[in-house]
Amino acid sequence: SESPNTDSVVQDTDASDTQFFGVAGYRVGPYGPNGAPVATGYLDYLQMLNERDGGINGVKLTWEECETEYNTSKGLECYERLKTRNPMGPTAIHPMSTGITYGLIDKVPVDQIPLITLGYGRTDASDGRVFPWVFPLLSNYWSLTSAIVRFIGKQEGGLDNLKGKKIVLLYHDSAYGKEPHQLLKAEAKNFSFDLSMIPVPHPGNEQQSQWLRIKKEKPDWVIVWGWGVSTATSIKTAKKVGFPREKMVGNWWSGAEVDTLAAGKGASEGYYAATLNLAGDHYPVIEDIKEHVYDKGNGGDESYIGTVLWNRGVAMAMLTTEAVRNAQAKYGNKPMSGRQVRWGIENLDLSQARLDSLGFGKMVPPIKVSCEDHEGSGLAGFQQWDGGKWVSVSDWIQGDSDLVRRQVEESAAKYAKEKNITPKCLGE
Amino acid sequence: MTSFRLEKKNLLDINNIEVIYDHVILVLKGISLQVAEGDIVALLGANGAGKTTTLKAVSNLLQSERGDVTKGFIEYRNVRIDKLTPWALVKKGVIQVMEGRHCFPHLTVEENLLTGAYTRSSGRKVIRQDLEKVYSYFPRLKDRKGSQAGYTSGGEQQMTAIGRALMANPSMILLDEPSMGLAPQLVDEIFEIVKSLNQNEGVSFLLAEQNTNVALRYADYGYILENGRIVMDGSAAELSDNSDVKEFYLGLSTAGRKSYRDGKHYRRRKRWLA
Amino acid sequence: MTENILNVNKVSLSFGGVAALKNVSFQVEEHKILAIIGPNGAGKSSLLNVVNGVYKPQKGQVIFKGKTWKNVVPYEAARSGIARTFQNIALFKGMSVLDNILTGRNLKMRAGLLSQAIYLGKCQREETNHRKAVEQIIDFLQIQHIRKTPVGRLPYGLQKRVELARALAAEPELLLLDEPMAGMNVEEKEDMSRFILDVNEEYGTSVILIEHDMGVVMDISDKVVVLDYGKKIGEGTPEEIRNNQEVIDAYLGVAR
Amino acid sequence: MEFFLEVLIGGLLAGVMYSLVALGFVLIYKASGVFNFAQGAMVFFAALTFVGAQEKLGLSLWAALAFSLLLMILLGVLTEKIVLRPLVNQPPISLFMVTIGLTFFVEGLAQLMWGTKVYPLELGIPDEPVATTIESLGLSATNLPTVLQEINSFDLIAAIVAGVLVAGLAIFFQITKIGRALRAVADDHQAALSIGIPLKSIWAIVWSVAGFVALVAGLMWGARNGVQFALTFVALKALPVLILGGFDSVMGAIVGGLIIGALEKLAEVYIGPFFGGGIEIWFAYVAALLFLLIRPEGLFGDKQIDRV
Amino acid sequence: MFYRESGQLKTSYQEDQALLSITQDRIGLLLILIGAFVLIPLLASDYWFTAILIPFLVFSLAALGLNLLTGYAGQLSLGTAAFMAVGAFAAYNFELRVPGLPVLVSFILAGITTAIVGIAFGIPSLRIRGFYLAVATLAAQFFIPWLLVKVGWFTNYSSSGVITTQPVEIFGYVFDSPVERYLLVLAIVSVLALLAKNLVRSNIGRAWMAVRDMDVAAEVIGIKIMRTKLIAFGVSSFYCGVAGALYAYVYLGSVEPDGFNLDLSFRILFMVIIGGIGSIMGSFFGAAFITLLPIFLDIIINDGAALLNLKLAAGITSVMQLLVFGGLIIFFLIVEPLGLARLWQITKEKLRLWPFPH
Ligand SMILES: Nc1ncnc2c1ncn2[C@@H]1O[C@H](COP(=O)(O)OP(=O)(O)OP(=O)(O)O)[C@@H](O)[C@H]1O
Ligand SMILES: Nc1ncnc2c1ncn2[C@@H]1O[C@H](COP(=O)(O)OP(=O)(O)OP(=O)(O)O)[C@@H](O)[C@H]1O
Ligand SMILES: [Mg+2]
Ligand SMILES: [Mg+2]
Repeated sequence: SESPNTDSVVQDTDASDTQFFGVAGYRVGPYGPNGAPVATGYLDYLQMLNERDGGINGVKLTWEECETEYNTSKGLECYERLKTRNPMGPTAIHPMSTGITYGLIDKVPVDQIPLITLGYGRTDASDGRVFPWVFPLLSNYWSLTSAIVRFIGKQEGGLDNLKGKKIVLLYHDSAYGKEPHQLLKAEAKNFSFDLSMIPVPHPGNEQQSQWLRIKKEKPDWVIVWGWGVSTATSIKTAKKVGFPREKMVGNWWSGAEVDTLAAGKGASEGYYAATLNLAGDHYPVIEDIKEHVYDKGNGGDESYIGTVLWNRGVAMAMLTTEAVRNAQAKYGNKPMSGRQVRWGIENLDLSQARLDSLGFGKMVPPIKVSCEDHEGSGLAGFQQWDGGKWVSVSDWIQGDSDLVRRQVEESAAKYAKEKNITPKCLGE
Repeated sequence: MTSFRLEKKNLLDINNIEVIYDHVILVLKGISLQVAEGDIVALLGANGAGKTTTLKAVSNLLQSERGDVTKGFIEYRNVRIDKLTPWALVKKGVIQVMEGRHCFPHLTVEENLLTGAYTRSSGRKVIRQDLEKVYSYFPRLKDRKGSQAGYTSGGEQQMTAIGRALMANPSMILLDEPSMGLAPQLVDEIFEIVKSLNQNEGVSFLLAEQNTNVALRYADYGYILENGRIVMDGSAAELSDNSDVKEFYLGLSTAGRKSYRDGKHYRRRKRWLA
Repeated sequence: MTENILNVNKVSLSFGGVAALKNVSFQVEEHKILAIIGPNGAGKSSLLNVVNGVYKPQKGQVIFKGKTWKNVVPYEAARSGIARTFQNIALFKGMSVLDNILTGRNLKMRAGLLSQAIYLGKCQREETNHRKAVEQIIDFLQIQHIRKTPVGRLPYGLQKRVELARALAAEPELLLLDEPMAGMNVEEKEDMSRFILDVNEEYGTSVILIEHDMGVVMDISDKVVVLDYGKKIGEGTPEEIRNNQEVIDAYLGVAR
Repeated sequence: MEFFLEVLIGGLLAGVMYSLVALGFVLIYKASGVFNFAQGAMVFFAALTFVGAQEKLGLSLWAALAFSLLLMILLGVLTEKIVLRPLVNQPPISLFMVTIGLTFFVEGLAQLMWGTKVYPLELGIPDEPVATTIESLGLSATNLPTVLQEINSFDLIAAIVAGVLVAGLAIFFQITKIGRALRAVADDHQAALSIGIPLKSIWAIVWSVAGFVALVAGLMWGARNGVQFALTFVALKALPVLILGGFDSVMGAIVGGLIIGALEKLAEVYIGPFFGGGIEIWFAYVAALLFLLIRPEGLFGDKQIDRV
Repeated sequence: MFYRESGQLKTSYQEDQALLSITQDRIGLLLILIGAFVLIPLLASDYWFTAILIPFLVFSLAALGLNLLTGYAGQLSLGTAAFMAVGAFAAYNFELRVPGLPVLVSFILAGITTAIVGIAFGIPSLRIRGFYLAVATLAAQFFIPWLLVKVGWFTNYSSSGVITTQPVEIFGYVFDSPVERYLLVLAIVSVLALLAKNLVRSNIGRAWMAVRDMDVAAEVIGIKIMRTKLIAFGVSSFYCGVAGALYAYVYLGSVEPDGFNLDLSFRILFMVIIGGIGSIMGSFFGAAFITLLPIFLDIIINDGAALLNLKLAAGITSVMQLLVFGGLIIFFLIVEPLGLARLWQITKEKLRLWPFPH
């Protein structure tokens, strides 16, 4: 059951010598079930750092959460509000929505606030020379797409076996759903598989005709590119028309407990999904969070712990705080400005050893960010639903990074031209 | 000039009420009137004098027009009724026939009539009989009983509205302009019906009527309203004899009835109130 | 001999099974007042609706100013000079009295959309001129004091008067009045009669009047047409009608 | 051909699910002439209460059912008392607006009471082809045509529930005098008051019944997609059904649902590919709109009367 | 006592027909304009401009557009957001395809494009009425964004479907800072509001209201129903289109078709109804209520909790916001079903009588 959480309350330390985090999340509305665990995990980790370590190198962490309802204009208001909340402003912002990301891209360079978009947002922002302030950390949609193809190849016993296979992309009919199209078409050409793309109209709570079509086409694999209720409906309807769940792969926004549980008992077993981070609560860092936060009665909803999305929130927080720590190493142990944190992110290098010492183990892949590469890893994990939890079923998979990179640079160059930006590394 | 009819019991007693619409428009400025058991009382007055408002204050339909009784009280059989809901009033036997017909356009004429019996618990048979009675009052309705009321003629709608109220088997009817839009023959018939209900079934009436002529012919007592105040009252006979009433409400000058052609353009009218 | 402004020629109209009009013919002479009387549901309002194109008769023609109506719609009727009032008041409830009457002049307004949006110059002059015309009508009908009141708040009788004003604002050649005096007392009926007569006398407007008050009908009309069950059962001067036995039976009851 | 039939039947059955939601709209419209925007929120509220009561209060299925029904009735009664009563005789648009306020309120209340998580909803209805269900009962389904064998048991039961509901409501309105009174109220609040129709209790009853219908719809839809905020969106599926069938017709809700469901699925499968798919989102609306051009009051709706 | 029109005699009809015939109203408006154009730019912070004032003005304009259609011409529409999308994407394409086109011209062209689309979608209104029409307009709401997503040309083949707007530039001057942008929107909205006010007080406005109140009667007195309704759709869509362009260019900077969803349409409809249906000023009231209230609620609930040292469970604040917001809508409608504008009018009427109660 829910215990009180201090999430929404501004910490009452003197604002000027703290590191302030603005959290634009969403806990209500159609996507609330997806947003709540992420925001909770994010805040739990920050709180844990304060309790366990007294912040980062002695600098206390403060934060404020602002509800966006996954709505772009609300998100912008949140951003503007969070900006005013601390002399230094929020030192990095996770907008948690692609729409809001796009709205902020032109603003953050002016405000000097780094924008971190973990596995969503604008894919070509992976080119840090054009988008110095934007960080699609870990991986982006195109890397994801390519990794999914590789994962399917692996299941089929090798990429060569993809030849002649039939793959359906079942996508949420929106800008988000269109992201993988280009890359998937390229991959289809590379591996000569048969690709068809079937849109699911928003909100996706009725997919009978899509699945009858799939049933008729008898594909070997279905890639599910859903969001919110549409994922659960896909799984449920697949079951209804008798399509095997073991032949479905969701992307990382279509593979959380909220999706598989909502589909009902016995519907989701065998369903695969990509992920940015692994599920499970057996990581030392989670032990710390339990000890320093939940045991003191300060955490969020306990049932979130160890779920895919909560872990993602924790990972997001860790990447952000590590960037701050990284910046402090350069600029000194005091609150960092947005510009300094940006440098910290751009030079972030978390090896497996470092991850282990942070208590994350294999929860997230190692990451090394650079000016050219704001992604830093491009890896995707894959999990399968066993009826009660998500189980990791493969190592981190790297997509065709050359192909992805080519397309990223092409697209970023086009943007740079449109916007009259001369691509260059910002440095400090 | 209060009532001299002490011998009769007051059925309805309106005591010094004030009505305000929309919080700002003061319409009734202190009205008191009584309807004795078994009486027909006429409420006369020019357009906008406040007749309809008075009736609605009694039937409690004001609330739904954002009107409020801010002062005074209303009693029916010596019980306060100003806080009752309209349907509680109907159950008590007080029903209003609204001005401007207000039939239910999508219901057929017969369905309209039947809704009138909503509050009654009598069996189908009794209701059927009453329905037939209404049809016998208004044969025209029987011809049209299957058509949607919205498509019937103005007079037919008026008959439907009156018939609908009769179906509730009331003991007191608030009749707002019953003669409006009815052919002369029918006006007489309606008032005959009023009279017969009054005499045979003891139904009391408070009626707002512009056709002063007929109204005073059938009423026992009358009040004249002007600008939200009562300016004169008296028995019907008294009023008919009053020279002002004669001139302004009955259209009779000393020289007898005058032609509508002879109306003067900018003539001064007598008003009781400045 | 005066011209006929309106010729209604063997018009029949029925709704499903109900025959509202059966082979009705009559004429309205120019500058005259014609009254239509008849029991409730006789087809009087339907007849007006046929005249100004709201209903299309199944048979017969309507000839207005020498031209035969073909598939006429109310808009065209209005344009060629017919204005009317309605039995169940059809004012624009959300608008003030003044605006209601001004809509009556819609046909005479010329300013384009853009000019209206900018309002200065032509449009403003036009608005002012029409306002003057409307004010005359307001004066004439003595409704100055309610000029700016929303019509929904007016008592019934005054609403009828405003409706007349709106019809007059169009400066019609033929005015159709459907029970304009219902719900008025004698005094108000006198006023209304006066207005109708004045319009008729001063502007030469022809009038068709539906009215149940025989006093009014007999006093102010030049000719009376009597309908019963959709059929014309009598026509003539008020005097003739008063003494027509069939009319007495069907409508008047005891001769009064 | 078989595929066509499968799509058609699938569409018809999906349509029934739309009808379930549309029915709630119809009820309120019939009783007040108002388009109840909050119907979707009520579906959500009902379903969430049902699962919430099981999860958080530990009630059994039947107890949870009774509990949520009770709560829906309470909601209906309170809505009448607090929201509708002061707004008698107001223009439909104001009433429409107030149902929007109600939407926010009910959505907020539901989430305040039960949190914002996604819950699965189990009714114990088998979600499998009819043939399988029949066989699991120890019977043989072999002499059924294949198309029928393939029909989903859950959908079939949903259809039966909808059918029973429609029949029940139709009879209720037919034999009780409430039906006539409802139409009267929708036509003219004030006149209805004047002849003693008790708006208070009528509205309370109708809103409670609408709450019950919302509960049924919520259970069915919740069992399909899980109980989550997105349940409020099912209203969008019901709207084309509503205008096609006619706002004020119980029959219209079911017939409209069948037509819309079938059309929508057939269009998506057979026409969709030419447009790159996804036409379902607007197809139902456009189809309903085109139909309205011919019959502006929908299939069974009451015609608007304008007479001068 | 202070709000009195007595003693203010008008000597010509022109004066009586003036926009604000009461001196106090004129002074009031002047003060508001001075405040908006001079004081606010001096006082407000960037947060106020970007997060509150600009969206408020943009939504006011959209609400105004919808109010012309729904409030004045009586045609209930749920497709406002779709029309805004047309405006946004039209402006984007005009700017993209006609290099050097002043952005104001693009806005106007976007408005005109939207007007044409609006007229096309208005055609069914000739047959369909009331809530049937409202639901039917959803066809536009779903069809237009679908089309924008489907046809790559509209988004210049952006892989995500998101467009980023070009700089807001007029004759070489770039409106960059929040204050500049605010002033630009304010100017556009003021001018368009004035034009709208003029429209509704002249012939076309009366024709709209006539059609709204009783279309049969309107036709009988010589108003062309079809023309009137279609003009209403056209003008209303023009406003929504310009609002959409401003939404994209001045407020968000980048938009995607899905951003113009049903939610947005409803939000604008709420503004119209809460503010006051059939009132120009009401559109502003409504926009203020619907955009500002949630923000204030959020801040109040958050800070209030902090002040009282309450520990609110996560997500509770958001839920409370919904509850209070819905509750307030209900409350205001019960107090005054005709919206805030009417409430304001009644207050004025009371002031006029003050200190007497009636
Ligand atoms: N809903 C309302 N809101 C505001 N004012 C109203 C309302 N209804 C009536 N009034 C005002 O109240 C006054 C009295 O109206 P009422 O309808 O009672 O008069 P009446 O005597 O019945 O007139 P009539 O003979 O024309 O029917 C009128 O001046 C009218 O303008
Ligand atoms: N649109 C319509 N649809 C069906 N029936 C109609 C329609 N219009 C009129 N009628 C019927 O035609 C007959 C004549 O109606 P009409 O309104 O012309 O009567 P009227 O002479 O004006 O009567 P009243 O004096 O009562 O107003 C009535 O029986 C009416 O029900
Ligand atoms: Mg009256
Ligand atoms: Mg008539």
